[in-house]
Amino acid sequence: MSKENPTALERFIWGIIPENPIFRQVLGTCPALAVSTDIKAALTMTCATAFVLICANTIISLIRHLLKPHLRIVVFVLTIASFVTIVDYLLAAFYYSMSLQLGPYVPLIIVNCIIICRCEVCASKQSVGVAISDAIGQSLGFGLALVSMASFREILGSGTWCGFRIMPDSWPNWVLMLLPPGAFFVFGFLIGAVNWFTSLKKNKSS
Amino acid sequence: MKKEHPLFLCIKNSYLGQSWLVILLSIFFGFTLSGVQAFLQEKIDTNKSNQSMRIVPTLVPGAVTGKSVTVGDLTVYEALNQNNKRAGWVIPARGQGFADKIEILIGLTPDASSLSGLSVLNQKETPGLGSRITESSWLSQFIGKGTTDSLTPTKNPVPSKNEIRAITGATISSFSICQIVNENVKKFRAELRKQQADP
Amino acid sequence: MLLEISLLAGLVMLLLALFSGYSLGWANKTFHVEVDPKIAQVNHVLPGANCGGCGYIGCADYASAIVLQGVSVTKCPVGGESCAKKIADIMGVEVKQSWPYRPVIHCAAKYPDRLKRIPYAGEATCIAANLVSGIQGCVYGCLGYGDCVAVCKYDAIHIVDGLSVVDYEKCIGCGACAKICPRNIITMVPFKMENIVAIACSNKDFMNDVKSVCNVGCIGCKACERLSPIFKVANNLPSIDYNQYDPGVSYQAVVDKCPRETIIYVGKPSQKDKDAVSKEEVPKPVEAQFKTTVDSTEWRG
Amino acid sequence: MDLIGLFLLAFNATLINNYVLHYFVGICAYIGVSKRIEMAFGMGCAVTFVMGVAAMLSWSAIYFLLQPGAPLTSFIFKTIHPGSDSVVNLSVLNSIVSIFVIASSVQLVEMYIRKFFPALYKAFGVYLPLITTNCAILFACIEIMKHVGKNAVEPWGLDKALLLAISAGMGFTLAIVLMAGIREDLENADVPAPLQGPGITLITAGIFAMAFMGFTGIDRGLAVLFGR
Repeated sequence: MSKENPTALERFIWGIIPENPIFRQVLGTCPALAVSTDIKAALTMTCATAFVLICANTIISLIRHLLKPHLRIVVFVLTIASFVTIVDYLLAAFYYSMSLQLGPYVPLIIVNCIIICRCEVCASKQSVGVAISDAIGQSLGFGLALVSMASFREILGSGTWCGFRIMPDSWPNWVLMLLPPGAFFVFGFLIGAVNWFTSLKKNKSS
Repeated sequence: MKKEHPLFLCIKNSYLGQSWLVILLSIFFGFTLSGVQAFLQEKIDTNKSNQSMRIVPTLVPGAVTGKSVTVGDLTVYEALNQNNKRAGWVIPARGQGFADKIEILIGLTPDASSLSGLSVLNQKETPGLGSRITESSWLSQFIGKGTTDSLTPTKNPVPSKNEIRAITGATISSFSICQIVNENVKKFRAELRKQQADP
Repeated sequence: MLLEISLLAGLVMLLLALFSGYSLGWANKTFHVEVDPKIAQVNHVLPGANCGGCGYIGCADYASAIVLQGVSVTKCPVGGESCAKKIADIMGVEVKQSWPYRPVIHCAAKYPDRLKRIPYAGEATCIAANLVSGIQGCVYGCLGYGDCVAVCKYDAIHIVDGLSVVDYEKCIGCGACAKICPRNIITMVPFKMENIVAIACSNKDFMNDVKSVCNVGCIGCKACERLSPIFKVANNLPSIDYNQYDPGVSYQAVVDKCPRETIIYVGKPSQKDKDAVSKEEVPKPVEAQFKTTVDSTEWRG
Repeated sequence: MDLIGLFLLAFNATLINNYVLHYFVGICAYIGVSKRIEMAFGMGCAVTFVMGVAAMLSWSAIYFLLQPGAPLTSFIFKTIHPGSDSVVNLSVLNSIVSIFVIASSVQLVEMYIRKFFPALYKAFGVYLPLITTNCAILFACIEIMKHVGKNAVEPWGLDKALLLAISAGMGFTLAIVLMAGIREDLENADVPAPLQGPGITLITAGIFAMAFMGFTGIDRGLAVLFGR
């Protein structure tokens, strides 16, 4: 980051737009592409990731003094995996239809690069308060990116937004958007748009 | 540093000593997870089973509840009406669709002579094309079809007695649905006949 | 029942942790590769920007080069003086006098000087034009499509009449232009003085072959080699050994002797040059004529 | 050991349901590493190798320890609690055990390569820890998790699990090498500034995904061809 160690509030703000984990750092793209076919799935995935990210960050920053350098990754992976299994069981128990739809992508949160990255960069070095605010900021950024992608794909693909019919009935559903190629295209153009927007702002400010 | 007991020393800087945090954490998480499992497992199982139990009564006219029963070596659901008499059968079936496996429930009349309903549990066909097999308008064609001879999908809009109008652009999906229905109905009728022959 | 299950789960996890902890510890011992601790220290001191200005892939690469191969500690342009000093303390070696590294363009031919040019309507980048053979007579010289201008973050290099020219006021010596040039005619050179002598050509042919393709190219006559020891001619092209470059000696004699004037002074313009040019009026800024492939006269469509 | 079934499974995992282009797993490495073909191929082989090792270890861990009524755990349970006939179900630990196995096998592979193949390690050493967070490996383990155990839909033996892992790895390598070839030529192309880097890679990957979608349905044809 540009400064040495930013305060909690800065980390929170940076997590959302300037250092948005998906569009700016291009991390955690696997679930973003897979789950963004409709808004409900995107929101559930965001809440699941947020829950795991916040709990894992708190636990890691609590025990950060006991960490040994070469076993650091194994400890991160252990805490994240257990929280993900808890989320998986909670989802299967209380929201079974969504758990079926998300299928294998809920356990995939374990290898979501955002969480391990935040644990390593922020949680294992900062105090609990900073870690939590950073986690919330990052998960909001993750959610923002996921919802924006999902709304593109759902409106174009099935003409509805979160279930409500947006497009007129004459709209021929653009099925490609629901298929894998659509995910790649939407994600690629969104990254292009974000880069263009930030470079625009930089030129104006410099 | 006080002189430590040699055994403790040799453990401490041996391989396991360095990873005491990992061991402690894994045991702690093992406990929490088994607690979570014990707490939530039966809720998940009920979710799984009543997902199909909810659909069973809808497939057979006049049925109210469903009961899982075994006929020969097939576990099927027996649909019962208000006064607990058999109103029909519902057979779970799986088969290879266009992209991946398709799971369906087939509703049959009590003597398994004709179909009384069909519903798709889960499928991963191409969204927008293959996935239209879940639409009730297409599935309602199966109701009333005889089970003696096998069903075949056709292109022409007016299907004959044992023909089903295939979905345009998803011929393989419609063909696989018909194939699954034919195979499983034939298997179930054989089992039923065997069971009725020697009750 | 719950107690047994959780006991069993804990046992399984314990078993797994013991097994993997043991195997990792054992592997750590047997597969141990002794890494020089100094590398980590040097890497810590380096700025960590991984800009590649030192000519290595990243700071870690440069650090291991310093420790293992004893490369000079002053190559980091970004770290500069302070970083070189710190590395020297770690390595226990005294710091040699370090000079700023700046790029030198080994070509002096503008569009009129280049012969046998063909109208090239392809991709307007050097890297693409370099793939087209015979785009201009000289296969070594500058193509003039400005890849170096595009890559320079400090706006310190420009294309003037087809030839890239370095603005030494703004240049910090990051080496990006040297890396991007597809014909590798830009090299990073230590500047021991404000402006030093440099060879403004990279043509390796001899006499008439050079004259047939360029008006200002070096013909390989070895006059400079006879006059001063720092010039060495290899396959018809002289190169300067800048470590032996002696700031005290004036190489004006060599510059005058060179028949093709390819040995020129490069560096920050001295006050004398600025006065000489100050009277000229500045040429009006040229708006970009959009280089369309189709001009109005012969419409091929 | 019906070879046709194995071949169809391998064909399916490599081309039809390609892990990168159909299931979107492993995109982080896909964008990051595919700059040069040798680097991409090296990364692909490393991922395939680690996937094979991880698949074998996680299959045996799940089969012997974690599936409901697993032989080893029920044996221990019987010794502690003789006479009780309840089924021991530890499948909650599936994910943890799989990721634990992956992390330690990547660590072992990294140490092994650093010791015996220093050149290879120097070439893509920085990407080996990245493999731990590569979703493709855990996705393969989840796929195997679904097919292990008695009450699984169609239980897989160790041979099918290993074959799936290897063919998924080959599919990953195929996709990443193809992309590396394209990206090397992209340097000469005039890509608009904001799309440089990940943007253009994703759009090219989208076109690849469309091309790979052409493979769907082939395994049905092959099955009919082989008289399945």
